Amino acid sequence: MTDAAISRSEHACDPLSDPRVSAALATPARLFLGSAGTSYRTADLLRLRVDHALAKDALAAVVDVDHPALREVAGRWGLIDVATQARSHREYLLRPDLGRRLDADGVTRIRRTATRGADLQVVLGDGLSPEALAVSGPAVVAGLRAGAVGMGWSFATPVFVRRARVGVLNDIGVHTACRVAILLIGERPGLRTRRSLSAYLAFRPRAGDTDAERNLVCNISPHGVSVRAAVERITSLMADLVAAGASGFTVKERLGQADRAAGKPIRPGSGRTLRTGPEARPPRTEIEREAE
Amino acid sequence: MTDAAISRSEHACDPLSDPRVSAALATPARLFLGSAGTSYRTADLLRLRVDHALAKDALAAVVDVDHPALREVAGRWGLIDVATQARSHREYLLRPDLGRRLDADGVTRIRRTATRGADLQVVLGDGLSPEALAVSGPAVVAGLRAGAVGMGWSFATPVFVRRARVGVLNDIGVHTACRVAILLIGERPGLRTRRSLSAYLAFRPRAGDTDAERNLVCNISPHGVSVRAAVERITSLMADLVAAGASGFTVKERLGQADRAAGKPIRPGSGRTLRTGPEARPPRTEIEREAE
Amino acid sequence: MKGSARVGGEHFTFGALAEILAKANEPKSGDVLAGIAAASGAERMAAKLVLADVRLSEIVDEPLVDDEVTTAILSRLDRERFDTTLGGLTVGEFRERVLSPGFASEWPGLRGLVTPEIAAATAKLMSNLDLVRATVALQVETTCRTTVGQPGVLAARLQPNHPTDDPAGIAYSIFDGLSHACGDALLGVNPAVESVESVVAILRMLDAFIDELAIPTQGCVLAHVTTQLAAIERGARADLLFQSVAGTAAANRAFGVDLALLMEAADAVRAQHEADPGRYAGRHAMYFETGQGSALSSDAHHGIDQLTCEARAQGFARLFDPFLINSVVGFIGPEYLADAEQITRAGLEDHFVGKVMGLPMGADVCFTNHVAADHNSNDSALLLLALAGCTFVMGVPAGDDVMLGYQSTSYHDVATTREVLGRRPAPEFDAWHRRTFGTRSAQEAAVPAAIGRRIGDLVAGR
Amino acid sequence: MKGSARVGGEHFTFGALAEILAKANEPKSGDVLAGIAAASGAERMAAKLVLADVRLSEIVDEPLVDDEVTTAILSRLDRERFDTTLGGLTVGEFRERVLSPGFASEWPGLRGLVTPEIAAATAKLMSNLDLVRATVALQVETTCRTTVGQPGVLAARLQPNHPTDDPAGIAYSIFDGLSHACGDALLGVNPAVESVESVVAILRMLDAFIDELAIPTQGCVLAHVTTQLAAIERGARADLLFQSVAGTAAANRAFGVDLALLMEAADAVRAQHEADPGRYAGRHAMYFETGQGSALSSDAHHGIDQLTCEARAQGFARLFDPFLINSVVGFIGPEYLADAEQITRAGLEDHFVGKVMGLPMGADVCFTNHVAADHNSNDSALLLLALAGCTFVMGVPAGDDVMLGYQSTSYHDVATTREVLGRRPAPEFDAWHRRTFGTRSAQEAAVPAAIGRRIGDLVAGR
Ligand code: B12
Ligand code: B12
Repeated sequence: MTDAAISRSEHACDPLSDPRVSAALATPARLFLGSAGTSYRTADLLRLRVDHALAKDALAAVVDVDHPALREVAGRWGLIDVATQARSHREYLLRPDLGRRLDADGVTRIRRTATRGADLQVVLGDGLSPEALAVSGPAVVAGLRAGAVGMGWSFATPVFVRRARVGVLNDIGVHTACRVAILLIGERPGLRTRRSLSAYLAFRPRAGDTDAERNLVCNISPHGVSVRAAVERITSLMADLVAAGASGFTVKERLGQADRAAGKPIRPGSGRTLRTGPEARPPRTEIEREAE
Repeated sequence: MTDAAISRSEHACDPLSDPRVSAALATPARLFLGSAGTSYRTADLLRLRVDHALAKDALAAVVDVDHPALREVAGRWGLIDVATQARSHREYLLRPDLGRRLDADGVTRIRRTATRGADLQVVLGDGLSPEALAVSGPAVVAGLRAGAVGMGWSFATPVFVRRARVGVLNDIGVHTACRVAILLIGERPGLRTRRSLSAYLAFRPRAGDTDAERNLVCNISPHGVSVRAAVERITSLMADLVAAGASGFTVKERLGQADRAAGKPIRPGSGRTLRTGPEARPPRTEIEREAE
Repeated sequence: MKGSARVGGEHFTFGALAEILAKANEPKSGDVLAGIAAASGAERMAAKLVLADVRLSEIVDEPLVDDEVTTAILSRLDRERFDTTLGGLTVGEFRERVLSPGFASEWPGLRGLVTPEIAAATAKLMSNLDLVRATVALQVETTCRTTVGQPGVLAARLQPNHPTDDPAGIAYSIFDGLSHACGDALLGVNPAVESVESVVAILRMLDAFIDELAIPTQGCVLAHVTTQLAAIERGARADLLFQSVAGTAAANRAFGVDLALLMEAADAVRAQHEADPGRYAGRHAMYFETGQGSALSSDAHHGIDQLTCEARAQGFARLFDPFLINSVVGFIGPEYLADAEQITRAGLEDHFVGKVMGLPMGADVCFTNHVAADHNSNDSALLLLALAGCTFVMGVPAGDDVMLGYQSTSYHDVATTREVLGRRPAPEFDAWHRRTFGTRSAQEAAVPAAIGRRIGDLVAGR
Repeated sequence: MKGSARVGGEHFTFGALAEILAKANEPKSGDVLAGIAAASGAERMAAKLVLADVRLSEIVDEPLVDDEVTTAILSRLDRERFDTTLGGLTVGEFRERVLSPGFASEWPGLRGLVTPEIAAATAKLMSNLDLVRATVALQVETTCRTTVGQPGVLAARLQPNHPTDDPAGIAYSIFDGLSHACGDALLGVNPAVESVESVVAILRMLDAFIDELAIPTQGCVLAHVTTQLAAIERGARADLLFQSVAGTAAANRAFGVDLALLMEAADAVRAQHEADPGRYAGRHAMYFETGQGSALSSDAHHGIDQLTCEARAQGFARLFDPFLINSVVGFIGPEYLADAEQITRAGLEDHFVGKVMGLPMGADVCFTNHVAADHNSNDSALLLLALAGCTFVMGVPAGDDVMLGYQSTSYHDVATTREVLGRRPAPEFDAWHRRTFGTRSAQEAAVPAAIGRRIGDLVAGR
């Protein structure tokens, strides 16, 4: 449970006299609405529809390097600005394959200007909720950099990828040879929760990696996981990936005392039966990288 | 009943041993299909879907002045080529208001080259099934011209209107001052019956006329009303409109002996109660026309 | 009426009830064509928020257009009873009342007080699920020669059209439809030819067919009402008089009708029926068709959105106490309803507004080949409307109308829908159908040669 | 397999079964994305015509891909019985057989012989109405702690997700859902955090909640299966083990699972259940989610269309004899299902292929905010799936999942759908619900303060 969750559970232990209030404090879900027959009350129906109309607008929002949030990142740690092969928002929506590949310009720019072989490469992706990136992105980057520095890791110049999908982590790994890559990307917008960011982690990502070789911390937003909690969790996961020499479902996030007591990193299930599970990966040589 | 209908009824009076055969001779409707449970047999379902795919293609067909059918018309009686204000097929579909108005070019061309004040102005419109115009248009024009000439009517140079709706008859009336205008226009395509033409008739059409002031003969196609029958019916209706000094629902088509015995033209219902029904219209003066 | 609301930081103001109603409408290409639709989702929602707070009495107090449709409808409104029962409710409250469990039982006393604009406004605040839920329990029974609208009944109009009105073609189509248990609502032919003589001929043929096979149903020929009146004058018998109607007087004039003409028509057909009480069990004698878009099509919408116009068309039809009304929902084309979503929505709306006003609403669930809809979307819309309790739907051979050039629901579709929903044809017809076609499945129920000969005879007038 | 057909003067040739299946599929943006969709309506129909004449034995003889999914499915096929009963039929004939009135009674003996590719091929020849009609009579009953799938039952999975897994938030959501009679299928939480400790905590909380209120249902936490296994190893009790599965081995690997791992998981949970027979009335212990597009998403579709991949995912799930399967039909976005029409179609297809293969199919009828669908189209799809006999649907507070960021069906929607269709919750749960909530309408059923305190205690582990 995150800090927010825990602090909220406190009320729950001592519920206010009206449980509706406790419920509203405990969750952004729309609870105890009452009904008209079995249908929504008119006000609730209209509120849902209003939120839907606004969520549609959130999708259309554009965040690029000129956005104050990204200017902040660029001003503090530099920012390499690249795009995927998806050429428009519509193409981005309909062609996830293109959103997973850097375009030729982006590849050139990264190979020319990105930090090579850094311990931590942070990537910012607009994803499906560019606003989420703008709202939480800079603070998470700041936290991760502090965490990396604290662990003695090298911190690469962050990369901003326009029209990014999660799979673009592979191209990032191929062209930067980083040890751990973290993509901060806007999740698809919900109605109540329109600005949620996820952090996808990959250990030495390379071509052909799938989601089975990635981890994530999701729902980073004012309604969900706070930036402080997120940074703490991501940093600890980063360290576990390196300890495991792998990323993905074989490495579980460790949250509380029980998890920590179980030693690090946890490999739950036998895992052994999955014939093509990932193994601990050595850093690749320059030659391997060039061949890709 | 038309000739085709009558000749078909003959079988019906003496049905073949298998009524399915009689039915198939009597109607293009898909009858006695059998079923799978209560659903269609597989072959019938697929046939319907094939026909739908083909009907979609028929909609996309384009007929313009270079089409052999229209070249035939142009070669024999001349053809004035104009268009409505709808600029594309999509706009034509979504903006019937534009399909009812001639564009500025068309107005100029008609005012410059069209016959003024003719007894019969034939108009060809692509409508929703341009193929219908191509299939039956030239023969119907030929028949109507012969009919007009036979009645001693003057016959104006035909006009071809691209992306036409029925309501364009008003503009035609305004700019040609014709006595009777007949628009041959492709009906929306069905599945079995993809190329049906209608002839819409208007007596001295003018701005503001509605369908209440028009008559029509529909379903002119190889599956429906033959060209010969159509020409005969339209010609007789033309004459009745002039006799009535009006067009529209107050003038009914007269088909068989009973209709003819009822005298001409018939005004069924009292009609009197319709407060704004059309009245017999005098030919308008040049001055009136200029004012529009 | 004025109103304003904030949505997502934007402030929207509306100047009149017509504007609120139009902008609160669910998306329809026809409202865009008319230039009255909301410009964005946010504006649409602002209009709905404003509409939710409008009182029903305010709606009655601000007629959208001053014409004979409005006058006739309002002149029959029992304003006193309206004011004491409904007038004080907001549209949002009325929606909740309609959805409350007790509504079906109080509705018989209220339906006469629901004006078209109120019905339309309420529909605009309802989800598709609401529209279905609201009508499930609202049953409207009417009787001409037979009765339709009973609980558990899904009736079907048989539509055996032919491109040249060939009587044999029509007769075979009818026979096939009857074998699938279609035709309990009516046998209704759209004539290709608008001549009095051919309308008389088809009316006589339908009469003979119904009498000969003793089918518990009614016949109708959907010519212009003046043509049908002329046919009656020539001695033909009409079970139902038909007319397309629209929601404004100007649009009706473009259809060649007005209130007085239709009153005259209703009187004429009732007089005929009263002279033959053994044949006509009930007082209902009119059949109307409506559908969103027709007022705009003759530029006679006066800035009123198409759902409200539709409700007004139905309210106009209600003046004549009809046997059935049919919203021919996807009939015209993409200029009024752009695609399957819009057609489905419009179908549910039309059915709801009709039912809540107390009308025996059916639906011609259909599409044209030039719209973004297909057989599958039509199947879905059919099931939804049947579920909503639609009084009747259409039975067209293979759904393919060979004269009107559009795709409707088929004999097979009707049979399947009844099967899926556990609905039956109207009871008298159902019993007749079992007697006539026995337990043979529709698959086996080919035309027996004897019936083929009988049709031949019928058509030849023997 | 090769085949060719003429449509509208054009000749189309197909080189392999996979191509025929792909091009015969109804339009889906995902098949376009994969580059395997028919290029025109005419080509699609040509492929359907060819497919209609393919024999079922030919389908079994031409596996689409050589992987462990195919091998495991085919190795369990009783080929001899298949050859004598179904093998000789063409797909077109099998469609007619499935739609024939007697099918429901012979189906229990046949469903094990229906391979995923056969089910998918048949769906491709069916209209939406066919898909509904075909499944109405196919009931699949399964039992974990309680039983679902009885005739007349529409069950609901309660999905009380929370963006930080806050136990109080989850508990309040569950309580609200229960008051609307949702949760008879299961209480299933998607955890936001993929840590063994928090999964253990949620499992314990669900357990306590169910025991405390004596709810006749089962709980599940939808973490990765390996995380759930780790939670079991730490002593948590799982009524159901969950996993997302896809239709090819490569796609499953991208999900971090394979056949052996899932077999191991199924054994582990069954062992736990067998140790506690008083608690587990039945043998079913697995819950799977599927959905069109997931194989393509990891570039693991091998040129197979998404409906066929979906059927294979379900066929893979069938190997584990699941309690429930859920096609999360509009979950991903427009890249696989472009709009409401495609989502609705896919939902009906997924349900049909699952049911005809004998699976307890449910549907998460849903949409994301970036697709061309909305609350109204979702209502329509919900009603159609419920009508088709879907085993269960989702109950999400106001349909708005605050963690997964998508719109599903709500507690209210479930209640309304049951009302409209006359369906009930699963019988044990239904009785419990009446006992617990009495005759109070959902509107009055606010949280009594006592229950609020109880939730607080539960959450605190008191
Ligand atoms: C669509 C349609 C309608 C729609 C028109 C809506 C619209 N705005 O587009 C609606 C439902 C409103 C309608 C109403 C009626 N229609 Co109508 N309609 C058709 C249909 C199916 C297709 C027309 C078409 O493709 N036009 C071609 C396109 C390119 O032109 P358009 O400009 O888009 O369409 C215009 C005309 O079609 C016109 N129109 C439509 N119906 C009628 C009827 C008459 C008598 C006239 C003069 C004009 C007319 O309305 C459109 C707008 O101006 C035809 C059947 C067919 N196979 O053609 C029947 C058809 C033309 N209609 C017919 C009839 C009888 C009527 C009604 C009189 C029925 C009634 N009893 O009220 C009414 C009223 C018509 C009127 N006076 O306005 C008959 C005419 C028979 C005849 N030989 O005279 C037809 C042939 C069908 C039939 N056999 O029943 N109709
Ligand atoms: C869409 C989605 C899916 C889809 C992905 C389909 C697709 N191709 O797009 C499907 C249904 C297949 C799916 C499956 C699973 N998912 Co998922 N999914 C999501 C969801 C709702 C949205 C993701 C999003 O918006 N991405 C942003 C866009 C811009 O990026 P994208 O490139 O288009 O999306 C990629 C990622 O989202 C990735 N992805 C999706 N799920 C997961 C899960 C993991 C662990 C990883 C590494 C990647 C991943 O798949 C997409 C394609 O590569 C999130 C919830 C959320 N609020 O974010 C959960 C979520 C990410 N999924 C989750 C889980 C647990 C799973 C499963 C492991 C469940 C299971 N037991 O099998 C599986 C398998 C995942 C895998 N290893 O591949 C969890 C992760 C929890 C955590 N902190 O680790 C989340 C947060 C939801 C939850 N709490 O249950 N998922």
